[in-house]
Amino acid sequence: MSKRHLLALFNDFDEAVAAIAELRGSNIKGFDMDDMILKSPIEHPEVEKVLGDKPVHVQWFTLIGACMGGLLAFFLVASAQANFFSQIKGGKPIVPLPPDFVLTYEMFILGGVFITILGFLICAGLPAKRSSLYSTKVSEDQIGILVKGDESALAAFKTIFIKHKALEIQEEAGK
Amino acid sequence: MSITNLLENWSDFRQQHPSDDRPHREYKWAMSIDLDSCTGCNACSVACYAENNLPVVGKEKFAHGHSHHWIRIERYWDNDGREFADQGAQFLPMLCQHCESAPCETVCPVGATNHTADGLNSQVYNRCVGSRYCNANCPYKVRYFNWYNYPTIDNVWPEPMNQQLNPDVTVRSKGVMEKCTFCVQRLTVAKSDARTKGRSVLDGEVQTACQQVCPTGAISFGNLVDPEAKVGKQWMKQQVDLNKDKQAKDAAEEAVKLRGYRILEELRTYPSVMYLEQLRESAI
Amino acid sequence: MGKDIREDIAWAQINKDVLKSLESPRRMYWVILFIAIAMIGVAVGSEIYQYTTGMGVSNKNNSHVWGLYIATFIFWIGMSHSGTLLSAILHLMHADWRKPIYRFAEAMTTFSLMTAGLFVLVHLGRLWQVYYVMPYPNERWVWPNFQSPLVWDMFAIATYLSSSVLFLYVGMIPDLAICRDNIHAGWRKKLYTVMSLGWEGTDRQWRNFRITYLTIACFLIPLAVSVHSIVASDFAMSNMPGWHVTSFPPYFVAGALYSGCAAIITLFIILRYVFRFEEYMTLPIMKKLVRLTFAIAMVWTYLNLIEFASVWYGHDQTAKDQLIFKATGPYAPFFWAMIFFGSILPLMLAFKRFQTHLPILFVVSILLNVGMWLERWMIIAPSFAHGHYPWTWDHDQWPSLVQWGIVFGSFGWFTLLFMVFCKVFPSVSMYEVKEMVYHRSLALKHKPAVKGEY
Amino acid sequence: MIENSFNRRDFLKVLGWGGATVALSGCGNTSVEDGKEFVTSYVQTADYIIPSIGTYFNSTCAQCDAGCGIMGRVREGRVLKLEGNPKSSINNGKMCGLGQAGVQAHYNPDRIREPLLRNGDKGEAITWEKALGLINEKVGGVKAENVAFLTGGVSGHVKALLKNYLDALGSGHHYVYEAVAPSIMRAANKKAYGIEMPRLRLDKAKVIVSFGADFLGAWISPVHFSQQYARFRKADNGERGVLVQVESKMTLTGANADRWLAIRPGTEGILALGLINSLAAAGLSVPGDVAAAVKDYTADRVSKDTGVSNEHIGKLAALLKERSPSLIIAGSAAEGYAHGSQNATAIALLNQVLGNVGKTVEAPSGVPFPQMAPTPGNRFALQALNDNMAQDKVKVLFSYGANPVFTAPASMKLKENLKKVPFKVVFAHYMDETAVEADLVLPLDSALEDWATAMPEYIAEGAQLSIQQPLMEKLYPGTLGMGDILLALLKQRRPDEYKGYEDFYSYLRSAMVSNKGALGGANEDDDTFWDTALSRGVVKLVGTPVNISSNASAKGLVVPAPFVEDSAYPLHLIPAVSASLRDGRNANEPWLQESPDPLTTIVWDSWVEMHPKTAAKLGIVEGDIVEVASKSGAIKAQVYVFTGIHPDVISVPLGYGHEAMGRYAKGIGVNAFKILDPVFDKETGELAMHETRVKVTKAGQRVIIVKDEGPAGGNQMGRKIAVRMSSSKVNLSEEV
Repeated sequence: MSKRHLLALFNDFDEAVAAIAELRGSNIKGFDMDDMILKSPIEHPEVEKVLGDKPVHVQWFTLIGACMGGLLAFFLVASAQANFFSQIKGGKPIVPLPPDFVLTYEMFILGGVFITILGFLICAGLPAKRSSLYSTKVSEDQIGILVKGDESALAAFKTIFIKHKALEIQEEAGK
Repeated sequence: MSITNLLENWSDFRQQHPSDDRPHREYKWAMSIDLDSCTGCNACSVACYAENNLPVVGKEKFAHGHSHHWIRIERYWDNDGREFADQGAQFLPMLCQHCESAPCETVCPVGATNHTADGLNSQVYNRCVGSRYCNANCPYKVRYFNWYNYPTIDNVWPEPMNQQLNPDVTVRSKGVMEKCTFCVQRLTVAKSDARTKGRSVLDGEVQTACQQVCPTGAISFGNLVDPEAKVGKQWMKQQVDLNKDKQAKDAAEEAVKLRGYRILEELRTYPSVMYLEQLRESAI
Repeated sequence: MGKDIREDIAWAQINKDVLKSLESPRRMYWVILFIAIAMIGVAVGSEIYQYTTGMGVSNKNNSHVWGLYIATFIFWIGMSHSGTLLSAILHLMHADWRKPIYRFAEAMTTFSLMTAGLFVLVHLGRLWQVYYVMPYPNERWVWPNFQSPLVWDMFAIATYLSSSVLFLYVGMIPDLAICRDNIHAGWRKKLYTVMSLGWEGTDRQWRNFRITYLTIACFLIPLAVSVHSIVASDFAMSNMPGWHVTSFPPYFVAGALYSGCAAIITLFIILRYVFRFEEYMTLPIMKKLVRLTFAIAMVWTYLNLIEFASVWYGHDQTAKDQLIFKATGPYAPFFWAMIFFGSILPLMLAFKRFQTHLPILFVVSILLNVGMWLERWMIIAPSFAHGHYPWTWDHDQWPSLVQWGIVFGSFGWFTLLFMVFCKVFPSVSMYEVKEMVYHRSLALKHKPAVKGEY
Repeated sequence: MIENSFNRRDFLKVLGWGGATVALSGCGNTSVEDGKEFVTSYVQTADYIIPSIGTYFNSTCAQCDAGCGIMGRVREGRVLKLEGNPKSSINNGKMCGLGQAGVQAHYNPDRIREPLLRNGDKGEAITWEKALGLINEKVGGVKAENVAFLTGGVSGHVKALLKNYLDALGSGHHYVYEAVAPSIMRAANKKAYGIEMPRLRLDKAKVIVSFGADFLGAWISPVHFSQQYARFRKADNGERGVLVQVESKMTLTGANADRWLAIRPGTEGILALGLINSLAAAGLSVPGDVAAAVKDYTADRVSKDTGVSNEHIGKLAALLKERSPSLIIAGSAAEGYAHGSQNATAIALLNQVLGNVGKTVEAPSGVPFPQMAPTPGNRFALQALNDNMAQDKVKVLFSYGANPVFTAPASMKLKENLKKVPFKVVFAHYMDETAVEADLVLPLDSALEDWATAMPEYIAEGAQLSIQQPLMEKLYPGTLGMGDILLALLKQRRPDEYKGYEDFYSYLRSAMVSNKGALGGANEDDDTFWDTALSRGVVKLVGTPVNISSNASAKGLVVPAPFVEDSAYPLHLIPAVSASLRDGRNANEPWLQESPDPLTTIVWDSWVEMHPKTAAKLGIVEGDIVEVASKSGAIKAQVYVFTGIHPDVISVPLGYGHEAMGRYAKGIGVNAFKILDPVFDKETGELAMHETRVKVTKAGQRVIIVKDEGPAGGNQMGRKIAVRMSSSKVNLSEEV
């Protein structure tokens, strides 16, 4: 059975939250809570609470990136210095640690930032094509709830949405 | 250079100067200048122009501080308000001190100035990008920057004056730093000749241009590692230790008989040029 | 005292107001742009002359090997720090008044770094060999000298520039999506579509976005501090009297924040007028900004005094001579001008009546930056004039027109980049203003009227 | 060194052309490109020419009259650098800056490249045949006594040829002129010791008192004296000699003195007599007549007259008495004043009284070949020539090695008088001030492309013939050596005698080879002798013994009177002879212009030295442009204030202020020769160089002086840079 998408736009954020809560509680057949996507013009940590616990993994990228950046920098710099031996700096060892730490520090940050961004793109699934059910109102002032469910569940969705004063409900065009 | 060679001979490459426990192996070029003999006649400076292709920059550029005299004669007076400079002047030939712990070397972003195995402070013109940090960090200000492209400037080396240029020495283009090299082109020839003969360079076999010309022989130059070298004996006699920043002379009251000193030693640059103090007769 | 941002402002109005800045600024915008391009022309002409003739035309010499280029380089690097301060530090502290102004502050960071980078190039004697500073593998096994503070600079600035560009960009993605949604044709549409990466404002995107933004902000703060510390170590690591000062890194960082804040005030006033942002860049925000600037000015003054005091009471006679020379020699007028503009003039900012008086603030903020620029010059020129070696002292070195031309043009370059940015990208963060309004209205238990009349 | 026999001329041709290809490839060497000249490749080169390896050839420096031996470094046919010839007893391998700049005279871009004949205001290039023919015609058309030959100091074979030419013309008018020459001292020495130029043994002296002799800088043979000075300062036994310099304007030597005594100008003789008096009082045995003559010179009076303090006179006398032998030298004290001879006599007397004659003042060796012995120049010669020109007695004038238009004081009106000479031939390297006035300018080979021999006036030991040989092929085909020119001229006059010599080289070679017995080569074959001589660069001669008189006598001692001051012109002008520029003939060599003056560190300009007191009185600060006006003219220059000068004196260096000559000399500074007053030494008639009185007025402008010294001046600012200690605290014999 094919799944259909439905996007509802809400003006009132509290109503949107209530709608989500109701969806969660309604236990509609052919609908998984994880298939619901919230689209909003601003960040809504309080709405996300309603969505349930969804972990973020960007930090792991950060940790790995920063460590790799630092280590790579130190070893690259140190080995470059080591084979740069014929050009000694008077009064200084071939591999001087204090300056190398400065570079390690900088590259630690650079690696961290780069890989964090990479992690963000991966975790947030960007860049991506916009789904066909998208309203520019979402980037303005309305909150959108995109649900995916069986054909059968659509009616239930609509009921809930209308109940919570959805301004507009978009339906995926039929095949 | 391969990594394997590097790893095998790691301890050799880990030269760290100045240090007592890791002396220079074959050569350590050093100089001593007797200020009591120096008369300030400028012959050394002209010799350096001739040997090292230094550009004559002309009045206007000299006025702007663009002069290129790798060895310059400084002239000091007793500034104590006396009516006449009745003890004469103090002349000081100032050239690159070839510091063992050279402040210029550590700051060059591209590694264009380095400490060579025979104890020179080298300047690699091809590598220099002209950040001029080395000069900024040189307490003696003996580094000279090519502010203009002298070979193409009128009246620096007009035809046929360019034929005088020493083919052994690069003519530097604009944007690179340069300085006294201890006449490294002569050292290189001497070392290679000596190697052909299976020995190291003997004292007196190689002279810097300034030393060679000095009418009073105020400049001695040689290999500090060589126990026969005059310059080494002078350093020894004056109890000036290359690897120390405080010498016997500074420490002990009774050691005032020594007149060897190094300039701005307190900055821990460990210069390779020792000066011998000027003397003045007290009976007159 | 002007009004703050209305809590009940319609969100669509925010979009509309900000997006309008992409279309039709006041005529002043074009005047500024034209002046900026003319200034760049001066700099480009000067640089071509210097490049072809030799560094000598800048009238530096063997005593003064560095000049205005390095001074202005530090100035621009310093300027960049306040963007980080406003967006990263205040973000971590949840100071919501930063929200309408952090975007342009970040842009300022990026562009002043780009301007600073040019000075590195302009300064080099052999610009065409600049790639020697990069660590790239080559058959001669030659590397840059990683011990040199200039190489640290290179690393630090490269890190800082790329991080702050990314920070600016990442923070702008939701706004780029707004632009994409509201502009319907032309190259801008394509640009925003590509740059917004398909942002839809889904909960997953927002969730990751928040963490990412926070993480980069956390990275940027130590990075910013390290960047200017490293720039300071160009000097502090050297043995030049007047430079070899332990307190230089914090002193530089404070100076950087100071000049950056002053620059933000200047740009705040300009943008507010040019793009008609009176609704968003409000006087209460300005007031906070001015107070922040005042505080930093006092920190800078303190560190300045500490530097002088530690030299004065220190044991290094050479450094002391140097300080006396600075205050009494031929550079004394500039030195005292720096003290006046940097330490005395900001006292004005403590008075309430000046804190929101835009014309006065405009002039004062520019003068503060003049003072900060003088500070950088007073680090460079007198030190070279009066170093370790009396024989090579040179008290009569003044920069040539070529140097002034390039320095002058750099302001044009920065202005051009900045103004073009503001015209192409939203210089006020729409989504964050909405957040700000939203949270304030939540705090007031008041939901904004969603259908504002437009 | 060249020890094997080969044809040197051919060798140089090969080397030269090969070198020229290397040096000039791509540089527009049109004659080669046009196919007019052949280039010999290195395919069959001699085995001692190794590309990139420098070869050294010995020659003689022609930059000044000291005649140092030089060693030219030649690579690929180009001479690159001049170094000292270690075999020359004059300089023993050392050089001065002036000598090293000889390569810049050689490679100078402003050299004249072909003979020029005046055509209106322009010089028209002509051939040598035409030029020499013209000379023949002109000298043939006038009486022999109307031909005058003006030269600088000459010696060696060129001198011999010159004499022969003048003899052939029947003219005896050879004027030997040197603008800066110790000629009054020569005369005084002759009177006192019977010798004009005794050998001074600085190295043997324990005390040297020099009355203005700048023997380390510009006086007679500075490189030689500098070496002696080094031994004087650090003798083998560790004893350090004491140098006291008495002068009104500090010279380089004064700057190196243990005590520099600023003396009122012209009173040096009084001080010398005062010292004799003090020494006599201290118990030194002094001949009766001398003691009687000096008894009035009490320390008080001398101190009052000279401005040297009582204390210093006493200390100096004590030092001279205690440390023997000493050496007293008269330099500017002799040359400077109308009573210069008297000063010099008094100073020589001091030497004699101290018993230095025979110890530190030695007899030189006589020269076995008088026709080649040096004829030193003096300033009187130019006076004589000038008088003759003024009276229209000169119809044809030759000028060689002198630049009288530049060096003559304006009061002589030399330029106007020159115009009265119908035909003036100038042998020159540059279009200098004199060449500009000439009717015919003949370009000379540089000293590095020419053959010559020289006998320096001052040689440390024995006698010596220095050989000047080409170090490379001629740069310009249109120049000729002086020897070649003289030979060509002689061929016109005495063809039979000289037609056997193809050129000066063959003349020189045969002249030397035929005399090889006297030249120390009696046992060698011709080629060996010749090659050895060339490779050594010098030929040592057995000198003839000369007697020196050590009798101290008051005879001839005229008591010099102190100056009468001139209220309109209150200051004394001392025209300073700098080590680099001397009389200005080398001013077009840029190394010398950029070589800072040792005392002021000024480059590329003239300056007026002034004592701070005088400057304060006149309201002058450093860099003020002042007008220095004498009775004979005025010049404008920047003021340099320092304490190395007597307050009654100002000093302007000579050698600057060329109006012609070349790009490096023209318009640089002002010519101090021009304003010298016509005051002459009473005994010799020489121009008294220091007798010009001047007044100084501010001209209103102020400049920043171009000098090496920074705003700190000579102040070390308490930093330990150039350090000095008392000689009593050191034992030099313990040093290496």
